[in-house]
Amino acid sequence: MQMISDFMAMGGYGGFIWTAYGAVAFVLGGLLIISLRENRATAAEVAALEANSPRRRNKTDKEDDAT
Amino acid sequence: MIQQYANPARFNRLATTLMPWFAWPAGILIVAGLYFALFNSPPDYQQGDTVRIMYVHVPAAWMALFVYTSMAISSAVGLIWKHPLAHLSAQAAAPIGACFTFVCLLTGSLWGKPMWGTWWVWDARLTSVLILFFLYLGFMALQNAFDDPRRGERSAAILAIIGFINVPIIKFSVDWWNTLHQPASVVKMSGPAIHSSMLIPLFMMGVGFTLYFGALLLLRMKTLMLARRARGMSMAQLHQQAAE
Amino acid sequence: MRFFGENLSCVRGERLVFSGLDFAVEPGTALVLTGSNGSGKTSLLRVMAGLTRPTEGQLAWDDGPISDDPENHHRRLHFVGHLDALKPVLSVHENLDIWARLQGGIEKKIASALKKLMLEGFENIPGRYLSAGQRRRLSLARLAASDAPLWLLDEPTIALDAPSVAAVRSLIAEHRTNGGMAVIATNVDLGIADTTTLNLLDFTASNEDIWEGVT
Amino acid sequence: MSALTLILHREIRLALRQISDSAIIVLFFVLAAVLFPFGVGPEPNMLARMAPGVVWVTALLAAMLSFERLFTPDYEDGSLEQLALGPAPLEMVAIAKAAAHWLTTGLPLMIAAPLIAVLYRLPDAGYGALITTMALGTPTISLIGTVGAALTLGSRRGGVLLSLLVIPLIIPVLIFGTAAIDAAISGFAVGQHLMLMGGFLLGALVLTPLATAAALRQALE
Repeated sequence: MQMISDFMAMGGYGGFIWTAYGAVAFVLGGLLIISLRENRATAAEVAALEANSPRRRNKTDKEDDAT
Repeated sequence: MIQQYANPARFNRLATTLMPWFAWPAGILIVAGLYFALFNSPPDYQQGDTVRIMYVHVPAAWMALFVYTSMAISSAVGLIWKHPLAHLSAQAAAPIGACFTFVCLLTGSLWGKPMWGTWWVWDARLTSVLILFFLYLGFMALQNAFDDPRRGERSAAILAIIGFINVPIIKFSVDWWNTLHQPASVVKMSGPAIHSSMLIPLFMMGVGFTLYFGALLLLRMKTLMLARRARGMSMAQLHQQAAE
Repeated sequence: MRFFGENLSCVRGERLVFSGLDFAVEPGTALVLTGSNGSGKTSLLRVMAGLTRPTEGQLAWDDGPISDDPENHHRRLHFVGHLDALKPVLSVHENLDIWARLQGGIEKKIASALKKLMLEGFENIPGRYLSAGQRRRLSLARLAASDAPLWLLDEPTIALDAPSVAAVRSLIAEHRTNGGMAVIATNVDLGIADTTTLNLLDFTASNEDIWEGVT
Repeated sequence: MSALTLILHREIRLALRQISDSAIIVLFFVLAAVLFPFGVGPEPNMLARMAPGVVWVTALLAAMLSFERLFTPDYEDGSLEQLALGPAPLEMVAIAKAAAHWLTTGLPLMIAAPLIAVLYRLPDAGYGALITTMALGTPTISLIGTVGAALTLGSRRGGVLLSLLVIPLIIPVLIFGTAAIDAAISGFAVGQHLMLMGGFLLGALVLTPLATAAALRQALE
């Protein structure tokens, strides 16, 4: 246990160092999560738009099979 | 005619395949970098362990400038060759760059507190990064200030180029201003002597952040393309209903 | 001097409004653009004026494409859009005088222009007192005072009463007789003799937008 | 050159018809500058110490207010379209607009600045430098602000947005403007500051019309 608490203390500056790393993880991780969620939401919106525009249904089906 | 514009679909497929090639190496490099930064590198003889903040602060500063440069270049490409994907790349990159700049400022301040005893220091580099942060916010605000996204992206592109030309001028003026008003007490943040064992984590984190940027840029561009497609489809349906 | 466009296409709001469009106007001719609202009549006129860059295709006079010397192209045309470019604080004469001198210092044509559009006697009235029809006629008076060979008119007869429409018709006729040419976007039959018509609906693309296929 | 003078003449005539627009800007400048003593206290040599900075920052903020009206009226009533289609290139229109803005806003601010400096008991040595730096700085502000006005044309909340875009670009002018006045007060050489400000002005004179014209062109598209 002693080892870990020494390590966590970081020579007394633990508070600053861990806050810094925590902030980096929070901001960059948060941006990643937001971007992923945004992507899913927009994809769903496009799918919905496609669903109720029947006249173009056959065209985009062929397109989907291709990719 | 559509051929010339076919490349959004082709680029979309390319982005889907490329993304993992950016994402996984980024993850591995960052985790390895963290290991070296926190566990496997010596504390600085002067600053002790606080120097470990450098391993996130300096790469974030690099990225802040690197992303803005990429935005200026893709904006120029977008304006000169009227290439919609170039504008999308700038629009996708802006929030990522802004986050890196914010993280740079935050970690700089967290580093400054133990070293100089204050949260904010009007040091030349920190001040320039603060102004760069406003340039990012200005870009994003202008981008979203128009109803037609096409108008927004072109205005923001011009601003990105003007901003990019001004970055060195601002850096020069702030450096000069800082030396003029140099309060005697503050140690100029020249940065600790870089010991080779410190270079490894610094390099790893730098490359890791760059790959992270690459992956996230591709993801956000895919989202923006989908959003444009949704807008196009809803406009087309509107038009069809009007025509019927 | 022939003015023509080849294989023009234009994107408006993520949508391809028209593509593969060709046109040509010679001195003395008038081209009428027809098509439902949103079919791209105004977009085509703005492309012809050089305000909007076509996403594909080229516009040119006999002596070369307009992109070589945009200012020269602008000198050869006069564009009348939906907006009247009228300053409420300035008087009718002052409004007209600025544009006439900018076009090329032809102040003497101002009096005759005002007479043609039945605006004589209005010279000193500030712009803000004019009715919609009078503002439209002032905008058209600027047209009469200009000696540009190519006229680009977007719905010129909106908010105009019968005598004014007749005045516009004679204005265009007079312009064509002295070798001028006109492109008019309108859905109303202006009753102008021997015009060639271009229906925008023949050139609307298959409504495929450029982001198609993005999943 | 005649097209430039014609457009400039038109702008001045329009501005004179609505003189209250520029008067309000100068009033805002005076009011904002007068507010500081209420905030920081009337203590003379502190106010004297703050004078260059306060005068310059408030003049800059006052100028920001006037840019939104630079293109918007012409954009809305169609004059901008006609100007763009006129014989003069858009870069010429941009320079004329910036010059008109300077004459109707920059110049009045330059005249009002020494009066504010008197309120702050700026040392006598500072007045010469204040006027020279304003003479070099306000045209640069007008030029850069014209680009901002063209960029935010037709956008929602144009005025506030314009300040967010333009102020970071004007920081170098602010730094050297105030530094020149401080140097003059403490008897140091002022030449280098003024030369740098002159450099900024010339740079802006050459580059901003290109940016403004590009912004106007895509606004009219």
